[in-house]
Amino acid sequence: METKLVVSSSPHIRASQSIRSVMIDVLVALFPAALAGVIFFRWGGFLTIILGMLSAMVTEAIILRKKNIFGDGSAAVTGLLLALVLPPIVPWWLVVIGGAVAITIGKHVFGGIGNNIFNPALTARAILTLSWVGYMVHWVRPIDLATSATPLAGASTSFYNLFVGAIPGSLGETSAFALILGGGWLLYKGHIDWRIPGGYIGTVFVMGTLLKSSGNLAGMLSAGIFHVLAGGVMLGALFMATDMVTSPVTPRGKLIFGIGCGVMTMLIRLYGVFPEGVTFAILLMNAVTPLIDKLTMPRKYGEVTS
Amino acid sequence: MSLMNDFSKGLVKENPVFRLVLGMCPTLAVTGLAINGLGMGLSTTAVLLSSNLVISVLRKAIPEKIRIPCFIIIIATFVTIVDMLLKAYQPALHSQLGIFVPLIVVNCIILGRAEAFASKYPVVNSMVDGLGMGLGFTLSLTLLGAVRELLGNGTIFSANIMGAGYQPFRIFSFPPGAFIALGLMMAGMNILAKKFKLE
Amino acid sequence: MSNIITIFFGAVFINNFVLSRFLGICPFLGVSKKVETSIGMGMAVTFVMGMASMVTWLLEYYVLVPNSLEYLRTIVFILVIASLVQFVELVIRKVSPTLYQALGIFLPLITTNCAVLGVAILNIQIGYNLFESIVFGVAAAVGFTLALVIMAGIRENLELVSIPEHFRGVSLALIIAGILSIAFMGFQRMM
Amino acid sequence: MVGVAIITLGALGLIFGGVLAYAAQKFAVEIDPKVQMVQEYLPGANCGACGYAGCAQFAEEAVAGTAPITGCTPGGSAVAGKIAELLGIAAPAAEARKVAQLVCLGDCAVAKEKFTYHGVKDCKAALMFGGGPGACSYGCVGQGTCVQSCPVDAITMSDKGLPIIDKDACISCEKCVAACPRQVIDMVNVNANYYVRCKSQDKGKQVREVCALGCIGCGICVKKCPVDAIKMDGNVAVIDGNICNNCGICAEACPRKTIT
Amino acid sequence: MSFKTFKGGVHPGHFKSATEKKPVVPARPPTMVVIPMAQHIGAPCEPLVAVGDEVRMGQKIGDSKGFVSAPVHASVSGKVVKIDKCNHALGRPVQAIYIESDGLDTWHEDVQPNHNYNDLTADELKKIIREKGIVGMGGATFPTHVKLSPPPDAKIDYVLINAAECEPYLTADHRAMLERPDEIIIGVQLVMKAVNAPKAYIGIEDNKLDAVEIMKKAAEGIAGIEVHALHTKYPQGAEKQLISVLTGREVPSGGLPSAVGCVVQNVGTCIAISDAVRFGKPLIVRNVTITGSAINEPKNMLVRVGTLIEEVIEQCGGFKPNIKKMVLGGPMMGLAQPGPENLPVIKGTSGILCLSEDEVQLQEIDNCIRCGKCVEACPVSIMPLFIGSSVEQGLYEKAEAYNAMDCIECGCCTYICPAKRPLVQWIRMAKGDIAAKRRK
Repeated sequence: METKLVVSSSPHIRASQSIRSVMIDVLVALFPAALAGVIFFRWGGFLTIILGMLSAMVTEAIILRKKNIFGDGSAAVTGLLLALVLPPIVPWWLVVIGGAVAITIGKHVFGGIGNNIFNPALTARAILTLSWVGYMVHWVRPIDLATSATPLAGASTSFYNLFVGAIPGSLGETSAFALILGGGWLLYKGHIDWRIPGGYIGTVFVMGTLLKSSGNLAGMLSAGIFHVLAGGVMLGALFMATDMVTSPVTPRGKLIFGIGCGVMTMLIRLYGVFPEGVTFAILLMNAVTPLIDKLTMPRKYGEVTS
Repeated sequence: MSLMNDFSKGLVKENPVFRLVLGMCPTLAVTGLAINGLGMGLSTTAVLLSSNLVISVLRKAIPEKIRIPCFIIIIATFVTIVDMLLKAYQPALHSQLGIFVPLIVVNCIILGRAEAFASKYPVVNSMVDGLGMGLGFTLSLTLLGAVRELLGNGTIFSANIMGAGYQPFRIFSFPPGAFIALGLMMAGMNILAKKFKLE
Repeated sequence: MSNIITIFFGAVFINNFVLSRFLGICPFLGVSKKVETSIGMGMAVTFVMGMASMVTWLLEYYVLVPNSLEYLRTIVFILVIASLVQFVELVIRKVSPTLYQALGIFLPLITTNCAVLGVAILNIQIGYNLFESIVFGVAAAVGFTLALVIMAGIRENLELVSIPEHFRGVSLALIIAGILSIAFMGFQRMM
Repeated sequence: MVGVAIITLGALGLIFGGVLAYAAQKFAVEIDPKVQMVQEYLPGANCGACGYAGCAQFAEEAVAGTAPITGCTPGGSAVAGKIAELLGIAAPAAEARKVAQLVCLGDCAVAKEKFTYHGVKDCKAALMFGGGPGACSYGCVGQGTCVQSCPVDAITMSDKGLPIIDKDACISCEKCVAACPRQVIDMVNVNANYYVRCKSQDKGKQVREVCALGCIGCGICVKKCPVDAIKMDGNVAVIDGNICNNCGICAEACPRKTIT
Repeated sequence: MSFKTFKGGVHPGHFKSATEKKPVVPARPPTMVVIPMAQHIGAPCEPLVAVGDEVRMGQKIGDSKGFVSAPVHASVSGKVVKIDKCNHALGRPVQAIYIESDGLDTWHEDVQPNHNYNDLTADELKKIIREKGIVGMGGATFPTHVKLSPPPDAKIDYVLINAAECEPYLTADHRAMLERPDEIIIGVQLVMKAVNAPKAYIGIEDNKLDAVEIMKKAAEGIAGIEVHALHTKYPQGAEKQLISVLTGREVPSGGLPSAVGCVVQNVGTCIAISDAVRFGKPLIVRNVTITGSAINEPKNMLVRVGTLIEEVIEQCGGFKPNIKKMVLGGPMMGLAQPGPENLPVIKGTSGILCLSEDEVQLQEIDNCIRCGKCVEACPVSIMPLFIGSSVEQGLYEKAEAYNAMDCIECGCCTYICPAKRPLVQWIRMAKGDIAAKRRK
């Protein structure tokens, strides 16, 4: 016979999904949030997004010595996520350093995609925050870009603004609406499991409601909703905590992980020195992910539970 | 030749920090500034040198069975002396180093060298070994301190290097930065070691 | 009572012994390869640090201070800790071989663990009373155990992947510890 | 003042020493003398750098053979040497260094393939399918199991699918020899220049069919060798490295260019 | 009626349209057959004939004393020309009897119809099933009489008939149901009798509703037999999964179906049982689906055991030039072959897939991104990603701790993996290594 046949282990057909296609889906899902960021925060936001993605992709291309800077798309996702958690107006060099740090320390010291323990974008954000705290808490109002405090730090605002995103905050985390749109798409595509965002948002809501020290039921409920919509919970719950690489793989583990993130976030918000705790909460839960996986190994088929 | 070897191995080939991974606690804790690293390194060197000297002198007199407790007492004595000296003559440095001065006593390098070297070799070799190891330790700490100070503060030994416009990479002044900087430097050392076939 | 809680959580999370005070790094890097081992190590450390806190406190205030011998603190403490650990090791090796397998084998490692001497000296420097000292000692050890177990879990997972050659081992462990340390900063001033 | 210090320290020392001495007798446990000996050699710093729970456990594991004798970093090579001596693990012999050498020339340009293998890069895994993709059932599988087995990264894969062994980097551990499922890696004298680079026991005709460079067992080299260093082992020639004088006549004589 | 489904599983494309409408056609009688001595799981047979012997169709030509074994029979009449190795679907060459056909197909005298087969006892039935060399025809080729002999203390409540044909591409069972429903029902009744089971469920996936209808009609009025349409999902036809779908019972880890009172048989096997018991015919022919985008004329064929695959392919118009892979069995669990040469159809050959380059998708292996899709897809609730990575790093003990031995090798994890990691192959390596260690 003229052509040599290929022999390999079964199965002989594969689903069409690849890492690249998953990453493209995530980029699509992040598009509404990025768009909202650009609409609210203008050119600054646009530049930050472009710089973040470019920096991450170029760094990865250099490390992997590849010419195609898009590659499997994971660096683009990391860069975009990083840009979305940065304040709208930051110096350009900070974004570039952030992208490089995310890809190197967040990912490639572990051996590249899939091996990292911590979410690269959040690792970079935390490092940037600790290094240049002045820039990293410089919040501005949407549209007119005047300096202002975030709702979490006490600025008052309406639920409508919180939902749409017309509030001071990080570039991509203000618009709950845009984030839910993207998160829904990912859920529909099956790339994320409801347990992580469900556990996360649910816990934040419950703790926000119950730990409100005074007031009637309506006041308590609105406090819960406020904590869900304000700050980075939505972005964190739908896109950061659900990062496949750094979250548990077991169904029970995912729920525990989501709840853990929620508890940590609320503890830091209510009792800690930082007004926002999403970054630290998710990094902490990333760290215990291997332990969660170990403890929630599924009951193997046919095994009798005693 | 042998003496030279005893001396130099501590500097590079068996560098206590980068090759043997010993004495990590003070290495990480006090290297926020190059000067602190230097101070810590020299204090440790002093203790190492004196304890190696005394142990080598007494190596035939100390009973085999209780040698470890004896070593610990000898080391602890010198640590206490160094502690007092620092407090008297370098109070600023002493307060910067804080609890890590008395903790020199549990630095694995010192006990390790006492047991592995000083208790078996003559006085001169032991002292040279102690000096080499100590200086290797000092060098590593100062280097790490300089890197962290430069990145985290823009200065080395308080001399401004990076210019006024530098926005310091603050994290390297904080505890997490200590871990990350040392981790990255260690990887760098691995690359160098491979290149120069030190394995 | 709230004071005790503050001391406890402070030592476990906010000023974690390993991640922000840099005490006990050697065993943290050395004995964090398996989760089970690290739990055993952690329990042994907890036991020893509680005991050591108590004994050194008593020595400080009943032997050293009355005789104005504070300058002998380092020598006396290290002696006491070394003897204590060795004594405990001898006893459990004889009394319970199973317990020895679980905890005892870690005891020698603890002698030169700077966390133990560190906690003893810190107790005196901060000026805790006897009960507070013991709580602080135990809490510091719990914090150490927490960091150790998390690290072990991470390293077990990393066994399954190919780490770049130059980062293998201590180098990557340190970087992970750094990011862990960042994450723990979220607890800052939470009390 | 000094007196008090001395008395206090002395008293404490006495008390602790006494208690420990008593305890050591009271709670004595039998230990393997070998373990104790190893423990004596170790620095006793209990630093944990070896990854074990202190010097005692390292000593036990080293005697049991589960810990590498070089595991103690503070002790360095001196301690490792002593442990080796005690445990009777001989240091590498003084005779000429042996290095690993691939004895197959069947790269993808030379040897025929029955099919293309796709899957886990591991020779044993590839062999599970119809005896491997190669048409020769003696040759190198080319999936790089030896590359992975090498502890010092001395083996790399050529772009033609054969492993290349760096003689200078080889530490003679023989791990690759054990790992190779086809036994096409031999330990050879580092100074030997010529070997028969084929292990095929197939008949000449079969060898010709599947490989351009395989030994066909013609025996010409045996006849030509001036020092009688070459023998036939079944259908393949073998050069005895102890007799060979590196004259190279066999390499010139070989009609298949199997000897290099 | 809606049944509960099993946990995990995947939904690969069906790819059945090429052959599902094509009736089964008998293959041209072969001029020579190659009958391997090992066509089943268990001890291989010893030849009962020598070179030069004349044999008749249906004559027993190989047998073994092992209990877990089944004899083999001549599928043509003619002369034994040689006894030599031939290629085998499992990859290792095995001993085989080469018979040159005389073209007459005269039956051997052992092949006698059994007119009062309804009076046979359970033990007599099992004896016939063994003698006629019947094995599981779904692909696993486990000797059927062994399956029908559960431990004495096990009470069998259900006979479950696997008519799911959950493997993509294959349509041999589907056609059998459409064309020979009554024989299947008789086979089912015989199995029920052999194991003394009161009930039988026939499970058919709902992508074959025409078969559901026909089988329901055939089973009408027969006590104890029910036909169920099942939600289409792979691997429905795996024994343990089929049991949990149809009865809700879960086979213990490492246990057999009889532990939960079930016996599972394939539809093809039922036809073979019916043939054997009623007409005395041994298992020498079977339905084979020849399909895939690299074959010129996809077909369902009735092929004699021992026919060379080369000949079968030729009768289907030969390969297209874009052929990249030839698989015996379905695409999820079948075995890829180096080529059709000297490779006979055996009792377990349910299909011959000829796949083109587009279908086989030979991608590079990427790092695991821990997406967890394999954990979701795994029908036996193990974590393929960790086993795979453990084996990749050579940590076989770890693989064992992650329950590698429970894997049923259905291929769901590898199918779904976005990083294209060969998880099943790694798990198989782990199983081989662990089994070798346990034997020591």
